[in-house]
Amino acid sequence: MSAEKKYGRDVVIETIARLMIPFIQLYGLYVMMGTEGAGGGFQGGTIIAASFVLYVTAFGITKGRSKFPESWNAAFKCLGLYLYAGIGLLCIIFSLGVAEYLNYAAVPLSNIIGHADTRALMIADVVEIGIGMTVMAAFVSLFFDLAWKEESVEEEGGNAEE
Amino acid sequence: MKLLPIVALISVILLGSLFIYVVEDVPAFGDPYSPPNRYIELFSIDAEGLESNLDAGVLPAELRTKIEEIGYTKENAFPSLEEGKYEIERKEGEGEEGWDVLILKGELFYPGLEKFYFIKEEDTKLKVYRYSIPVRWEEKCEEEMATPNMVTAGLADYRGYDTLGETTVIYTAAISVILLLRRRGRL
Amino acid sequence: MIEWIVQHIFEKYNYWISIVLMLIGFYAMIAKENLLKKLIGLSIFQTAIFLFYVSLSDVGTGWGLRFGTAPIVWEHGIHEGYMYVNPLPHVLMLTGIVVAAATLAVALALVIRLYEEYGTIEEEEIMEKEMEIERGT
Amino acid sequence: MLPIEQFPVLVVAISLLSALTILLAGAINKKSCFFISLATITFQFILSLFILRHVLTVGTIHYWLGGWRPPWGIEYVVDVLNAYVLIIVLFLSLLAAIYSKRSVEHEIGARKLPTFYTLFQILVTGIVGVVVTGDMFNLYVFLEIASLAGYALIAAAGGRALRASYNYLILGALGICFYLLAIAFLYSVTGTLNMADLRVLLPDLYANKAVQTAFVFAFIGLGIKCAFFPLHTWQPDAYTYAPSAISVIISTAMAKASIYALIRVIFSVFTVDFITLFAPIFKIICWMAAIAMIFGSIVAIAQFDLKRMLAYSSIANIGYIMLGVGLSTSTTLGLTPALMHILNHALMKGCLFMAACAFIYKADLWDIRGFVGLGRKMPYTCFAFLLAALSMIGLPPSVGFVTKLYLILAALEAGEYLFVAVIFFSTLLMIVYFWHIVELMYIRVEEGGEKEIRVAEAPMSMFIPGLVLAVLCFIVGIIWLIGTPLPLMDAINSGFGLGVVP
Repeated sequence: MSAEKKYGRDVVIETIARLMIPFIQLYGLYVMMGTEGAGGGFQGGTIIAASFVLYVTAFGITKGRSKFPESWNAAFKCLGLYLYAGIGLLCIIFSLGVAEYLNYAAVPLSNIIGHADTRALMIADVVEIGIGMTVMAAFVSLFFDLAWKEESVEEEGGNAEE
Repeated sequence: MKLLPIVALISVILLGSLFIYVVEDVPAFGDPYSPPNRYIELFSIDAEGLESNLDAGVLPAELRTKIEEIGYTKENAFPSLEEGKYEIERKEGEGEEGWDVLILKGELFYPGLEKFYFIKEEDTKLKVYRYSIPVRWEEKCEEEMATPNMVTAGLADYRGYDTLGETTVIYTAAISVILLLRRRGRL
Repeated sequence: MIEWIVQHIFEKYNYWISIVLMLIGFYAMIAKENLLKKLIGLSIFQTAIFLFYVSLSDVGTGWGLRFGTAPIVWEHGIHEGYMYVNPLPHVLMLTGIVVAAATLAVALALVIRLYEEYGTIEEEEIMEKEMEIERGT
Repeated sequence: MLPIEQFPVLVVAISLLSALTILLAGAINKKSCFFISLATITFQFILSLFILRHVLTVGTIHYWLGGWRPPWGIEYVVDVLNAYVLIIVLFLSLLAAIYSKRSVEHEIGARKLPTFYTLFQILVTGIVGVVVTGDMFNLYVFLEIASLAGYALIAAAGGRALRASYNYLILGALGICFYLLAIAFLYSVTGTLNMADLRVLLPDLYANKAVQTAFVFAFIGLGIKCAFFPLHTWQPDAYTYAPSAISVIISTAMAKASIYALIRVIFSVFTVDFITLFAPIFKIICWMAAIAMIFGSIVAIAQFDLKRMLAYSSIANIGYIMLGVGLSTSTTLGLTPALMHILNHALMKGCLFMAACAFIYKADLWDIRGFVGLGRKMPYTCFAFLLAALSMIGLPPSVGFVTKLYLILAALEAGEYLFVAVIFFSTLLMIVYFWHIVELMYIRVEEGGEKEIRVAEAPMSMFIPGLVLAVLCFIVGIIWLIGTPLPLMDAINSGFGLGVVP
């Protein structure tokens, strides 16, 4: 914990970050899933990733790493794309090879709620979330990898510019 | 004297002159009827009483053969203009008087008609246009995917495959950076 | 002449702005020796292309006669004098922006590795050090 | 049962899903990565064979992704050219994957295996995506996927590969930006992104300056990606310092996919009519190709590093392909020599790179001068190298001979006797540099005991793919000479409006 002593901990910054991070993440989720307004998976995922960046700047990178460990990160990255590409493949499988890849209307749900609503549901709740998950995990992992050198733990705080 | 700045300057001048050369044919800023935004002209043909045909809802044979001649055939996966697969609708509007040719959609889950060609009368000529992508998106987006946001609809559905590629790109970047920089952990 | 200028410069100022940015970026990419400056040039170049794409989608005149608005279908209909802008370039450029960001991330990782390896990010110095290593072995 | 129309998209989608699986499986067991990748590429290769059969018997596949009709959505079009390039690309990827098993652990370290194979699979995904698509922007996206994976994989070797990869990244990104700009100009005057649609719409707009500029940008951009002569500066370093398996796949599959994209954009989007009328570029292509052939060969002679020599030889061979492209309008052979050399060069260069990397793997031998007596130490690898080198020189009935024969026929028919001389001259130069190596390997007697190199044969997984390619060099050459696939080439030519002398 020598690093934390060296850089010190600022109560104001930590409190503000603690207050802001939930709201940023909530806003990110809203942007990610709200197809009514502007937004989408990329924007939402990036906003959520930004909340992690804020966390790291406030609490230091060691703590940030423990909040979002690598194994989770890799799983998130893959899961998002699995959702997206898998839905495409499921469309072919469910329609027994009649419908095209990514033709969301072929999902069996469309027998119940209609093709258009199925598409809306798939876009808003599956595809966008898949994109959001991948983008969020990818940006967080990019930030951690670019900002942190393993050899010298002292260089905390996100010095990416060397 | 360094070589690179000179090379760069020469290429900048070359590129700049190329850009100046092309400026005359770039569509004007904010033109709502430009090819990307509205429609593109395919050809024009002498009217010769074809209007009455169009008003009656029949596509004249001249127009059909001409359209097929330039390449919009079934072999190229474009809709065919056989009898019964299209409808013609008179359109009145500001600056846009003409006929919409509505064509039966080839899509699996949404049989129905969509705007494809637009025929406009000018002097004694009939001009045939092909609608551009946003027209279809604006018109059908609500009906086909119950999503008011056209950008989201286009991103996730009409051109959803590009978006899959784009997500793969960001995934690739993350994995690349892990490969290049990470020296710990399981990966 | 004046007509040409009005027609092709004032009415297409979007094109000129993106071109000037593009050429600045292009020059930086080719001429600069510093690896990071090259990347900055690349970013400017890409962003200029995105600007050009997005400006293609506009439908407003800019003189207040007609306005473009976000392509979101509103239940009350669209306002008088407004038109939806073209959503397609926006879709394409969302892809393009992500691609640009990904390229930049990989490039930055490469620069970090190069810095670790050679202790500098000036291209000439890196080449000198490479020569030294080659002569040494 | 799945209709075969679904296969083009499955080739891409399964590859992508498998890339994700490799990462997750690799976190648990690092050995599994290779096998998943190998199984996927084998499966893709089998699918591509089905696609070729379907295209030949039934006709072009039009596939609407997401179910949206072409101008509104994205379309996959697979005709004979696509299917042909798809098989080449996947076959070479398959061999490169087999080849990678031993070399990757040696060069990159066992710890990096999962990320390496994930990126390898994504590289294959991108290349395949480029080959099957029928949409300009989709081609951009997949080209970028393949390139990004390529940059990282080249840099994975560390050391000098980093700067090579950085240069490749800057030039590659510039090329892709130019291509994007070309799409912007095309889109601004036609309002569509679909290749078939553009082909229909463009004839009225050939005089349009935006279309002409778009052609220039697309040509330069894709020319950078496939290392055509004045734009090749990234290529030698990248090929030389990349890890072995990546040298193989980038110099064969990736380069061929880029050339495919270039041919597709030149002949399918901007047709031959446009180029002959408004952009008389074929003459320039011929000259540049001729310069590339001589320049590449001469610089290759001066190299001591075998991989670098092969990289320069690649530039010369891209020159052969582009000479075929340049002569295509003035002969009845059309694109046939160029398309032939796409396959032929992939076979020969794949085999040569595999052999060169096997020498490095086994004995750290990258310098040609150290090859004395290698022919007895590593008999199989050296034999594969010998066969491919003979094929490169043009020994009948090898593939190299077939290419040269057809190019000479094309040049004679076009009345360009100078290019015949250029082909002969570059063949002479090739003999010089390949004979030098073969002489060192087999004929030169070892002098002195301490200089003797103690090496054993490379592992099975490294020399078998090379031998397969070397034998294929001759088998495919005989098949070309018999003329079985020539109707296929004629179908492609007639699709592009080539093969008829005006």
